[in-house]
Amino acid sequence: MANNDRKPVPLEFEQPLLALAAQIETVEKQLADNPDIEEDLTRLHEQYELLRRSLYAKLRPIDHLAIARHPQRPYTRDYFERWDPNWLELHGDRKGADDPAMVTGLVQLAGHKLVAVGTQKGRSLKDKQACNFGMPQPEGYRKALRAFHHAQKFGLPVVTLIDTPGAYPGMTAEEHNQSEAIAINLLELAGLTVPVVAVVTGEGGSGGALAIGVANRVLMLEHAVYSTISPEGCASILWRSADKVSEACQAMKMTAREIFHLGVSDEVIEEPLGGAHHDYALTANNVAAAVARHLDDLCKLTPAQVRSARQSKFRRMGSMQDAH
Amino acid sequence: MANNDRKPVPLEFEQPLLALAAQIETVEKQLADNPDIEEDLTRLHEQYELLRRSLYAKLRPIDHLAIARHPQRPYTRDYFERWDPNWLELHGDRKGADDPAMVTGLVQLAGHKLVAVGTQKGRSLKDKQACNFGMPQPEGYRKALRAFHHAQKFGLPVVTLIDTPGAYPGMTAEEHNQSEAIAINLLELAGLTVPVVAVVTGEGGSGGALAIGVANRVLMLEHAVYSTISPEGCASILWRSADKVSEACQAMKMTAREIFHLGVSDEVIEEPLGGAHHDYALTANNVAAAVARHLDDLCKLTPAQVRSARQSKFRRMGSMQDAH
Amino acid sequence: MDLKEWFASRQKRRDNPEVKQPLTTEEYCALWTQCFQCRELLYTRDLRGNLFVCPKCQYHFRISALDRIEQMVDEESFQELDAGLCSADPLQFVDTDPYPKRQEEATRKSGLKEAVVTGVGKILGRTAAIGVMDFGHFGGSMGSVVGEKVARLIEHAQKNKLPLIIISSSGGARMQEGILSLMQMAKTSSVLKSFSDAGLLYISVLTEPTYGGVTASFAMLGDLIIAEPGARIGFAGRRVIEQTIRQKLPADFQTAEYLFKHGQVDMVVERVKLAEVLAHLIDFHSGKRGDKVQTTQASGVKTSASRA
Amino acid sequence: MDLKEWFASRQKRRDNPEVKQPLTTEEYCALWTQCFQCRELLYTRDLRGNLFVCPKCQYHFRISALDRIEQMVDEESFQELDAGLCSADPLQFVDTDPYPKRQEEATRKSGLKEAVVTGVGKILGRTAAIGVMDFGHFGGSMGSVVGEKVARLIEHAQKNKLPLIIISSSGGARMQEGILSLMQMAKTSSVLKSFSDAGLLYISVLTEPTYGGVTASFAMLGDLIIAEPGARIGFAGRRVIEQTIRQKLPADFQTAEYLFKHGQVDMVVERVKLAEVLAHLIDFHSGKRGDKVQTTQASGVKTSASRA
Ligand SMILES: [Zn+2]
Ligand SMILES: [Zn+2]
Repeated sequence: MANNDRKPVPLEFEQPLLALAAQIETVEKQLADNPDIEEDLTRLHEQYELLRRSLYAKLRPIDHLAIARHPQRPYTRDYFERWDPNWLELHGDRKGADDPAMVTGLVQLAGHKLVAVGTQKGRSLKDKQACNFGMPQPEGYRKALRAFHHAQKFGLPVVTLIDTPGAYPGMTAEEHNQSEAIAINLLELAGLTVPVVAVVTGEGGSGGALAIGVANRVLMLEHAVYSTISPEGCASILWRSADKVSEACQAMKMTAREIFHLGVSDEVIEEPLGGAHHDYALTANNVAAAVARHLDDLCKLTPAQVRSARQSKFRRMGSMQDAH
Repeated sequence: MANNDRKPVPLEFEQPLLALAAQIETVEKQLADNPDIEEDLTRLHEQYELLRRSLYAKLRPIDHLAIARHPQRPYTRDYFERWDPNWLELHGDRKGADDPAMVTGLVQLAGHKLVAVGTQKGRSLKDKQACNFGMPQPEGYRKALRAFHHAQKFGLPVVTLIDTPGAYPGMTAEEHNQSEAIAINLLELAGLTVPVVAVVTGEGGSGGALAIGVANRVLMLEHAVYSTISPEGCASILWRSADKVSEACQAMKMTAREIFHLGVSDEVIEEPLGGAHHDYALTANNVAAAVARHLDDLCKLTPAQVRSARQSKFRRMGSMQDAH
Repeated sequence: MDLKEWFASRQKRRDNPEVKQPLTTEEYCALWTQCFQCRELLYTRDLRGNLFVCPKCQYHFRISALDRIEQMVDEESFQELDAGLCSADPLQFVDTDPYPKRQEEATRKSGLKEAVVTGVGKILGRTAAIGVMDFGHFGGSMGSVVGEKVARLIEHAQKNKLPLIIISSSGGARMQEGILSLMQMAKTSSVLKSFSDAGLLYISVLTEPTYGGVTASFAMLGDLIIAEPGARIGFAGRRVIEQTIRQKLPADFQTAEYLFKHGQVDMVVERVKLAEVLAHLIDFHSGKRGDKVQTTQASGVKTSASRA
Repeated sequence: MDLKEWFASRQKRRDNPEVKQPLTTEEYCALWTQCFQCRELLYTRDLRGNLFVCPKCQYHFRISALDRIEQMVDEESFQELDAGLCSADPLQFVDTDPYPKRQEEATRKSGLKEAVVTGVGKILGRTAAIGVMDFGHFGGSMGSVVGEKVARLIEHAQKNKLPLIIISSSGGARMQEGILSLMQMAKTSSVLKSFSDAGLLYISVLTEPTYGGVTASFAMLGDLIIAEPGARIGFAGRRVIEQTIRQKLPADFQTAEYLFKHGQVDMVVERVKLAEVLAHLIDFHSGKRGDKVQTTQASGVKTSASRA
């Protein structure tokens, strides 16, 4: 079970906090010799807490992106393992491949038996490479589809965890019809009569994310992002400049709060202060609680209602005007 | 459109006939000089017809096999083209491959609109290699499956033509799960509620043939064969000798008449004298007429009846005793 | 200018050709078109007469939605749906320009309100619900309006039990509508699920170029998929892939023919045969279960249309 | 000798071990088994106690159907079905020997009437319909009786709403029954279609070796597929493939681990954990839609059983 015993690696925007922490450390060392600076220390601690809170209260979109992409961020397997130490992973698309970038399994969560599906980024360099840094191949989406059909057959709810820069843009991926793999999942997810809850836990990148995201409820972790294209891609196309990533992040409205206000997500799940990587257990619990709550809700509906609710939800999405 | 304008290439067991034909030719050359031998010639011609008929009336199983494998035997495309010059071929499994050893398309036959599926051996050396000599890859079976599902969705009957030594025994074929590709087709064919008629037109080899052969009606051309394993494979396993192919053919009861008597096929379709390769048009017509007759029959059933009839048919197959 | 006016004014222009005056450079350029593929200079009127297919090398030029409708749909049979729908600016998106300004530009260039034209029309006499995308409008990108018009077209087809034909051409999602543009993939696919469950026919036609969110949703969900010769079709763009895998891709990568070889499309059909093939397919899939046709030679179309 | 007697006599033999007399060569050989993989000489009784898994290299030996049942099914819970079914000789097949003679030989070697034992039993308390194939009987080949017993087992499971577990081990179709053996693939798959449509659970377990018509029918149709470590599984045999493609295959080709890598099986589970995993899966798929379980730690089984 991957853990976050290691100290969280700080991000760039956290530098002021680090500087203050270093100062505190220096002062603490002098405390034994100068008991009178204890008051200063207390003040420094207060300042630290204040700065910390204000820092995370007014994060720029690009700061959220940095947290969402933090190399220590909990990944799909970290959640499944914490939710159900006895979860059983199901492997393969039955047609020649088992894409490690897509994890599927049987997981119990707060009494719900579910088919769990999620993208996986890989922790070690070797893992990362095997997982294509969380970018599934068509075979991965077809493995997910097998899981969806399994869920449908046995009346099990589906929970998906989304953390992917997008579908893998590779040569064989195109040859094996990445487009069809994604499109079929959109179609089939729309048709399921079992409840589907999706959680964007990190990056929700493009069609590669949506392919496991057509859910009755779409939840997002506080620092997660969700976008049509990567901010880098957006900047290079619209601004024709790789320097404009921050502007692109801002313009695309990709943070959890913004996505919620656009009506595309249903709930923002709080993260530990500083981000999910500061406390895996707490994060896993927060997500579990939110998911369970939505599942409890959805389990009250009939199968037909579950499907039509999901279809109506996405049918309504968009913003337009009628000149007539 | 492939044709059989070329003279039929004779098979080994046809040698006596050839010898007689040569003799007739010699006599004919002398006819101008010796008008009195006309009577001899007439007798020779009668003898020839007699020999011809008796030869084809008492073919050994291995002779049927030779005709079924005749390099000029009509293949799947030859039938589709003759049945419906405007037939439209559908291509691909949508997942990365288009196996030329499996042909699928929309064909009209005697007023029936159908989804037609068949294995294809390839005529030229290049074609043969592309088609793996009629041995489909898993991708070919999945392409057929797409066609079956298409038929099911649109309520179109399925007609399959079988002429394959078997599924391709290759490395990637195994890696891409040849077993699953065949097994799923057996399962899904069993579930269709549209009529399915299968015709073994040449070799019906093993699971690779059956994968498109779970039909309401199974027809066989007069010289076609159908077996669990190739006679060569059977000889080498059971007799441990490649010389015993004829014995294996005999023992396995693989000819059209024998398969019919075992209750596995429903009709033997007559071929032109000497075999289908002597007359493509007549053969295509004979097959069309038989298929249309069975389709007319099956179209009178309800969808549920069509399925349960097919399932019962195969449920009954087998031969056993109960010691209790 | 609505669709009717557009067709009328074009007809007028054609009936009164004025080529007697010496040409300005601009006029000269409009008169001649260079083939992207074989570099031949082609007389534009001939090119149009040849359905915008190069007579020398068979290169299939991109064409506008209205040209496509004119080519493919029986004259005067096309009834547009939802012509008034146009984009809002939900994100108040500004890059180097504000989104509304870009929309105006797009409309000025294409003469269209949005990147898809939808409606009901006849193809060689067969009624169908038809959607045609226009790459010339905002790169054929899919935002809320494209998604909505496609969804409404599908619903209209389902309600009226019509076969559905969508001619796609798109660079992908409309970035300026952020996540809402992504959701159009889910919206259109979800509506297609109901359509498909109703047992109705959907033929998807992929034309130069079809990419991203459009390919990865309704464009790849046809019961039957047809591509135009030479059309480039894919999920990710060629450059992105080359940067990712750090190797050169084959020259014909992502062409219709390449997709055909890889089992992704049922047929590659030349533009000149498209209407015929569509009519044949509509006929084949119409009628009730077990229906028999009267002759075995219904709507004639040669098999050469499907490249074996 | 029926199943009950067999278990009883084995128990008796075990309770009264007589090893005081000097051993004959035959007895000596029966006492020791050499591991096929690591060549270690193993004391047979220890090997049996270790479920016929080599304690040194974890090689999973082939085991008989009855040994498997004894290992995996709760004691005395197994009720055999269709024990009396045995083969006929529909083709009057003779190769170097007549088919009936070969059948007698097979029965003499395996102590079984046919290559599959079917019945209902409990696995760690969970009732299931269970079929176990025996490679030791006629190479585990599928003829009419194997097909019929499997079909009846599936029908029994469906009628009684039981989960279905089939442990496969087979060289393929029974050639001596000609085309009728091939038809067993269609028969079993057809019955499985109804079973699956009824929403019931089928777990297929693939063991050393599983080939041909068995793999290409019910064995590959599990909702979940488990393979035993090292088991060789495929459609065509290794030698046939090597002859066809004229190249050497990788050493681990067609092993459980190779199939796992190629996405064909859900998990590779060691024999010692098999019952536990099966029980967990049965629990997970039982109960009605939307049912909640009381604790989150139902039947404990570690994830290490699934090799990531
Ligand atoms: Zn040209
Ligand atoms: Zn060993």
